Amino acid sequence: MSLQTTLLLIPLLPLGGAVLAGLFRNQVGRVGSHTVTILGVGLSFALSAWILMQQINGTLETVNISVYTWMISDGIRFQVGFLIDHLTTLMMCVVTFVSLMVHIYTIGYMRDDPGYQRFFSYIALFTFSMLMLVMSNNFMQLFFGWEAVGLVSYLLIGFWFNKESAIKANLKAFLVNRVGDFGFLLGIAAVLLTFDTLDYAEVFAQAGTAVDQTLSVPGGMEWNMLTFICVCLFIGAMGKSAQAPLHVWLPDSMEGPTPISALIHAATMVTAGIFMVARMSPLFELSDAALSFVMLTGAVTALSMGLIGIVQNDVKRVIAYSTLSQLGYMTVALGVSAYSAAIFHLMTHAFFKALLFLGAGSVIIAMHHEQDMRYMGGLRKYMPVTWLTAWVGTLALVGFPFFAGFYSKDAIIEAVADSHRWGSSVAYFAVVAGVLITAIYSFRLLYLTFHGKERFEVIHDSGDHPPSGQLAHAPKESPLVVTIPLILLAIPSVVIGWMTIEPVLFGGWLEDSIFVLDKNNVLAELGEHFHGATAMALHSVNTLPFWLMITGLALATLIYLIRPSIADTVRNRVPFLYRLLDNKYYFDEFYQKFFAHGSVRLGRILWHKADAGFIDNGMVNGSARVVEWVAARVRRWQTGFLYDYAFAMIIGLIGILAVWVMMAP
Amino acid sequence: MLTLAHFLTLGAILFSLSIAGIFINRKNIIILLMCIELMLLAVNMNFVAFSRFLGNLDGQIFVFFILTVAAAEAGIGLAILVVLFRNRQTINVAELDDLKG
Amino acid sequence: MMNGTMNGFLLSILIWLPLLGSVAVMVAGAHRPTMAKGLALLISSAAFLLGLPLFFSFDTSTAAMQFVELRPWIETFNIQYYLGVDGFSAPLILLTLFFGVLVVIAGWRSIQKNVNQYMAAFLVMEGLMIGVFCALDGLLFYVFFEAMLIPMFLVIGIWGGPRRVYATIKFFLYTFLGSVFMLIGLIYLYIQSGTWDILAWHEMPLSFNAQKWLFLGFLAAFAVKIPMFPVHTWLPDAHVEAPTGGSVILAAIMLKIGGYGFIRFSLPITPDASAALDWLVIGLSLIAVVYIGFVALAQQDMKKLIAYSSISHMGFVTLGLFIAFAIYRNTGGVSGAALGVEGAMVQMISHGFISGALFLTVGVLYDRVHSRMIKDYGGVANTMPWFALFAVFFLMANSGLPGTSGFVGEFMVILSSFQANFWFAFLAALTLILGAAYSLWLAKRVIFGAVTNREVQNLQDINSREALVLGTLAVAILVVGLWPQPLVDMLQASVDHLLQHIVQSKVI
Amino acid sequence: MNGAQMLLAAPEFWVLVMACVIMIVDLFLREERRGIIHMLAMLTVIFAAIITLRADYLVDGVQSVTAFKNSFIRDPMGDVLKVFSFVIMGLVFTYSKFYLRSFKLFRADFYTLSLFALLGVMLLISANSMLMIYLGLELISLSVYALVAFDRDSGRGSESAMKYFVLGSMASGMLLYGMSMIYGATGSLVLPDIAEAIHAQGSDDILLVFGLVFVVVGIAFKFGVVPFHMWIPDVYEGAPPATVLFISSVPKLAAFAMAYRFLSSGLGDLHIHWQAMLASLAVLSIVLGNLAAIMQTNIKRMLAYSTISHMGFVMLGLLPGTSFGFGASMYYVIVYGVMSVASFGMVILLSARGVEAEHLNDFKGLNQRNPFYAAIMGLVMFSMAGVPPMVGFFAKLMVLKAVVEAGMMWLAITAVVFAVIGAFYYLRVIKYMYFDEPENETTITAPVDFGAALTLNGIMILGLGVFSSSLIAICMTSFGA
Repeated sequence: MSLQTTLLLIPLLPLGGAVLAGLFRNQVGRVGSHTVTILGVGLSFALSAWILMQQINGTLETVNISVYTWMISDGIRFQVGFLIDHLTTLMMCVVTFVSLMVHIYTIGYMRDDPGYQRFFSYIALFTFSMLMLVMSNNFMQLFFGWEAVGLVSYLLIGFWFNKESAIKANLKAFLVNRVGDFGFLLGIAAVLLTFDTLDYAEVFAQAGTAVDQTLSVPGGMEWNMLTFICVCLFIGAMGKSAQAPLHVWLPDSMEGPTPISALIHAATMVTAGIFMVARMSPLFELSDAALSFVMLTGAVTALSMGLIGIVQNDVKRVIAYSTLSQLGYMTVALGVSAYSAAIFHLMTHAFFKALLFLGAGSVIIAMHHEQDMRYMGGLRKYMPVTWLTAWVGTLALVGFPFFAGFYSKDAIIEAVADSHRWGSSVAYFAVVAGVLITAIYSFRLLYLTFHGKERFEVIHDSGDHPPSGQLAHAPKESPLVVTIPLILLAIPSVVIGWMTIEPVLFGGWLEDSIFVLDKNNVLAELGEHFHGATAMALHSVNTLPFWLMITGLALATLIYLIRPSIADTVRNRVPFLYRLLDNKYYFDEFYQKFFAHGSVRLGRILWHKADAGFIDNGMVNGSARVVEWVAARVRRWQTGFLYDYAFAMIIGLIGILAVWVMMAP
Repeated sequence: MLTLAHFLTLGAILFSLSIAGIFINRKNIIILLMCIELMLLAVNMNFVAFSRFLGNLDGQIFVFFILTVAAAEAGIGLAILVVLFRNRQTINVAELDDLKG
Repeated sequence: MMNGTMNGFLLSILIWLPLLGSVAVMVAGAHRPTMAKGLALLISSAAFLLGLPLFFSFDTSTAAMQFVELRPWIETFNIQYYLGVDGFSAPLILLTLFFGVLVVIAGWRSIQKNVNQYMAAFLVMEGLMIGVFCALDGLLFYVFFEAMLIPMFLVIGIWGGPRRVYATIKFFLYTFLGSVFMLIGLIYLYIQSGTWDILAWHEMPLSFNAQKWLFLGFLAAFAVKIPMFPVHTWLPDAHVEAPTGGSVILAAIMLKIGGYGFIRFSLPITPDASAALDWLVIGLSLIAVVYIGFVALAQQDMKKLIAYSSISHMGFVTLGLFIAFAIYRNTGGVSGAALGVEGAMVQMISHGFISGALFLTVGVLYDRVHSRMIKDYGGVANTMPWFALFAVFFLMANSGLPGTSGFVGEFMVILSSFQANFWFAFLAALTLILGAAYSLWLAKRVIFGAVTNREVQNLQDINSREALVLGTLAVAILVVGLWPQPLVDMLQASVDHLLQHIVQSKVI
Repeated sequence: MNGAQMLLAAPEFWVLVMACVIMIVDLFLREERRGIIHMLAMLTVIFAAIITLRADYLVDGVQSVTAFKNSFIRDPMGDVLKVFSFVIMGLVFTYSKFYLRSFKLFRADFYTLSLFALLGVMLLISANSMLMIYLGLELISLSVYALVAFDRDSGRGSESAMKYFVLGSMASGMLLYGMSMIYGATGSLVLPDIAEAIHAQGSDDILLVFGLVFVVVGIAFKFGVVPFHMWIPDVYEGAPPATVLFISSVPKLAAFAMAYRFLSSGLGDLHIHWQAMLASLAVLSIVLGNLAAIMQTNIKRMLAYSTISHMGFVMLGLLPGTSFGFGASMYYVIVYGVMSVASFGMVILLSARGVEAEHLNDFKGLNQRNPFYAAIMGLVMFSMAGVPPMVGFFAKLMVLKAVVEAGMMWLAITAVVFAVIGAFYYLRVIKYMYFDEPENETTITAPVDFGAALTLNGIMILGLGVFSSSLIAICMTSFGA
């Protein structure tokens, strides 16, 4: 099997599974559908891992091949091709692995759903799209994958299309993503204008020559071309990776089934933006302004979204806001040129966040699709596996030493501390404060769900829809298809950071993919003080983030486990702050009023007033009415009286004489 | 001494009278028929005058034709008048306005 | 051998087979609807198969006319029966042939009244539209261009909705008014050149003033046809009232004639005026994209929404065509302009498939519920899952999803317009948001959600005939989206030729 | 006068003789044998066409031959017009027979009068002197006055006849007055001599121009262009459709010939004067005719206003004064005759026994009642609206070309814009036929010869368009264009 075939098979196998499970859903049946898709994704993962192994062994150099020419127009080749370097392989493995876990988990989670085959088809299709995105060697294919994951995300969020909230959320998700794509497409257009090609390698090779190019924008502005490109591309990333202010779709996307929250809205798709910026590092490095913009956006997101997480009651939403906050961390890392740290956090986050989501899903199954934490509590004894793995995930998330999240997050914080970029002190404050916040909401989630009093009642004679907090039968641990993925994800959540920090961050594993200018290279500075993963973890007890995390743990324990009344007191003391957070800074309200309603209202005004009113009724029917009005009058000239007719002839005669007199030469 | 101009003026006056008669008259159709005859007379006057002053007989021949046709025309006109009266019991011009618009 | 002889008459056959066939359908199908339908299907399928050489024997290496037929027609007037195709017309003819078959199938059950006349009208339209695309004689073009109005007028008027009379007369008069200005322009050109040969007109030098007036004359005709803001208001009405087949042909083919007209007449005959007035067309195109996008958002009638979306999408065609002048002015070269022109052509083909598919989709619902209003639906996916699959796919294509044909043209035009001016690209790219907004909001309200009423509850999913039609279109949309190269190949030589031509001044 | 000259006028003599023969034969026919009259009339026009087509005077490049002291001229243009007059006359007779029988008006007078009028038309077409013009004109007018009042019991018929008579007489009075002045200015009645005289003395003689004005009025009245159109709507509405069939078609051909002969052969040097006059008349006609037609509910009246606008287009063709323009105009007028006959043929078709179908409502749902005739009416309407490929389009095209060529772009634009406005009322007829449900379901039937004639007429409307090459060529070569 040639390399090209292998590479082609990696995305195409899931696609084949998707087509089989989707279009032939009745023929393959339920078992068939999960078999083909799991087989496809599993093989895909195996092949990705095989590629990774070869790269680790050093037997495989960076591959850049074109497999299909989509179109040649105006001398520009638009093609499908693969750029396989360490970054790509890392992403491929993460994507296929998490996807595989989610596939298996889904068998249990979606067992009773009538759309079983459809679901498998969608998630396999997602895997295909995501692989196309990460494996791409050019902007066109990147955009294709970019939009395709958006499509699948749309389909999956609206998977339960009978739920009004779900179909609202998926529309919102797609549209907000389209706002990002709007910028992204302009960025691609600018790339084409500047470099006359869309191929990564060629663009990166020429990047240096474009430093001084400007884009003159009619209206009297001159923009630095590279800054423009980078900002536009990053706007795309803001949409996909849900950075403020384009973050609003992600919490709502929790309306979809939990497996996809784990797969798409935590582990993979939302990190596409991070991946993209890292991939474009040769361009971003050349624009300090763009990087500052990236960093500050990330900082704002990291802090502000974490704060919201504290007041949410929906178990999935808390994790969603946590995801937003963590994405903010990654973005900050990108902004300080610590691309590797961002990718590293991306990877560890993929594992532990998928774990948390799937754990939440497990809880939700046990609670019969009750997602409100206020009606949970004390689940520890009913579902020990879920409880344990949730603890692992949480510790990873808060950055407890030795857990995966610790290494990645700490690296980011350190990198920000060392950065000299304009505004990096603000970012530093944000990421450090974020640690405290993260700890608070994470442990709050844990306590409210698994510890404390049971806040649900088990009743046995309930109707179809018991009110919140009432369960028809007691919660019980989820089946093996659910717990095995949890366990399998828990393992990397613990060890992956410790194992890989050295090669990924300081060992130059990503050097072939990521370009950093020397003056920006904060990770290199960090590397000078790095003495192994274990030392780093041990050393952390001397650092501020560690103690902030411990503070968060203590606060959470105090408030949510020991004295729950404190929470209410705080809420009542600062109602303004609480309302602000509870309403997520009023972003949704603003967008809803201003953009959604505003544009529909604008459309209605334009339609009724301009289109139907002025053009159609005024100009078109108006001229018809004028003709009719004139015609009605013209008609009256035909009075029926002979003498008037004769008179008309005389007038005509005189008129002709007049014409002749006037025209006479 | 009568010049061509005098005859032409006479013709013009007759012609104008006849036209005025057609559109000023709002009563009787017979007057219209008379006006038409008058108009032809005016034309005849012109033709004869021109013929005389040009020394060319064509004009006078034309006049004979006009006279003949005028007779036929009067015949048809009166016939229509009879039919009209039979159908409408009126020959008032101001009442002939069934067809209009 | 066989090919060689047949190619000499191919275009005539394609034009006259449906035209004469319609007489047969009319006569043989009187009082025998099945006969009429069968015969119409036979004729349109035969035409489609006969037309395939246009793709397979098409020489993509040349911009010269192919399959040329030249015969005198009205000799005293030097009018010729002059047919030929190049890269611009061949794809559009194929599109026409393709839809010729589809509309017959689509009207199979929904048309109950005067079936033979319905089928005959569509065959006549097919023949005339093919005629428009291959006419190389100015007057012949005009004859086909105008004659086409007659069957469409009747189709909307006879088989249309409640306000059909208003809509169809508006459609007719609007288009008629636009085209008479072009007629005067054509006459002027004839008087100047002594020939009706369009290709000769391309080469003919003209003063700038003459070009300007000619350009405005052509603009009047083609802007109405395509349609451009602000002469677009006939389209929503016509679409809403037309029967499904009529809407499909109107959207899929007839609008393209406007774009084709720009390519065949405005650009090459009056290049200097086009260059001088490009701001007008580009401005109107951008208004179409943005303004109409907002208007589409507010629609409550599915067909009207798609109609407005058509106007918005056709804005890309005119934008792509005229962006070449802006690029040339800015950069002194045409690099990047071919992308725009080819994008415009691809957009026309793609929009043909997508809008046709969308109207057929609405037709499927209309046949069952007899309502086009969005509020009468909701949760259709519950009762018609396969239908929902197609509908969402087509709506996604309409919003320009990569991998579907809807993406290709828009992508190319946006890339090209960025080369000319940032704001052009900015405004054009807004369609990414607006297009998705109105398309998917429609999906949300119609396809998704809980079942809202009994009508929807009792819906039957699509039958195999409908699945065939929609499936064919879905495949076509995917093929163009994933494999646009053959189409672009067909265009390439002609586009290059056109671009070289239009940057040379013709002013004497 | 010699035999050769008589032979030149053979068609005229033949029609004259046959008109008299029919008058006499009728005396000896019983009521139920009247069909013979129709056969004779048809025979007359067919034979007249054959005689005309022999055209053996055209030898050695001779373009025209005159007779009767230059008063009478035979040329290709005249022959073409005459032949089409005969063709249209044949259609007129065929359609009228159905009407006359249905309304119990089937009398020989109709045929005699029509044939005399036809004779007038032929004389007018071949007239080469003012005297002949006057005689031809009056022969037509006098016959037509009688034809309009043909239905003796119709009040509207006699009212319109009276109006037509008074206005027509007044118009011929004005024409004569103009003729007298031209005679006075040039000393001749024969058109070529007049032209020669004008050429010799120059064109700024005030008498001459005054004469021209009156002549233009006379011509305008004959065409029925605004403001000399007032008789047309009333006559079309009041007269029996059988008469309107005739009035609306054949005399227009003669009017064209008269205009051409007078304005080009006789007063060609005054072109700059009459061009502006015709232009204003044309614009007024096109504008007013189309506007007024929009408001009509009576199809005959609507068609009357449509005639007015069409005659405006004929004027457009005349006014450039080029041979192409005359050819275009001639083509237009022939085409108009064919279309007009077809449209009134349809009106006759729909007239049930004793009830005239003259309201647009009567066309409702015609497609359900008889799709074939509906299609023919559709062809006629689209043709009149000027939609290709119908013949009406080509006629408009030629005229527009002539106008544009003369540099009168604004005229062309006005004309087409109002043609579009005019298209509305033609479309409305189609709307009634195709989009509305019929008010009564009785099927439409017609005699075989009627159906055949209407079919032929429909084919002409389509065929003269798509295959218009030869007719256009003939019209153009008649003027050497």
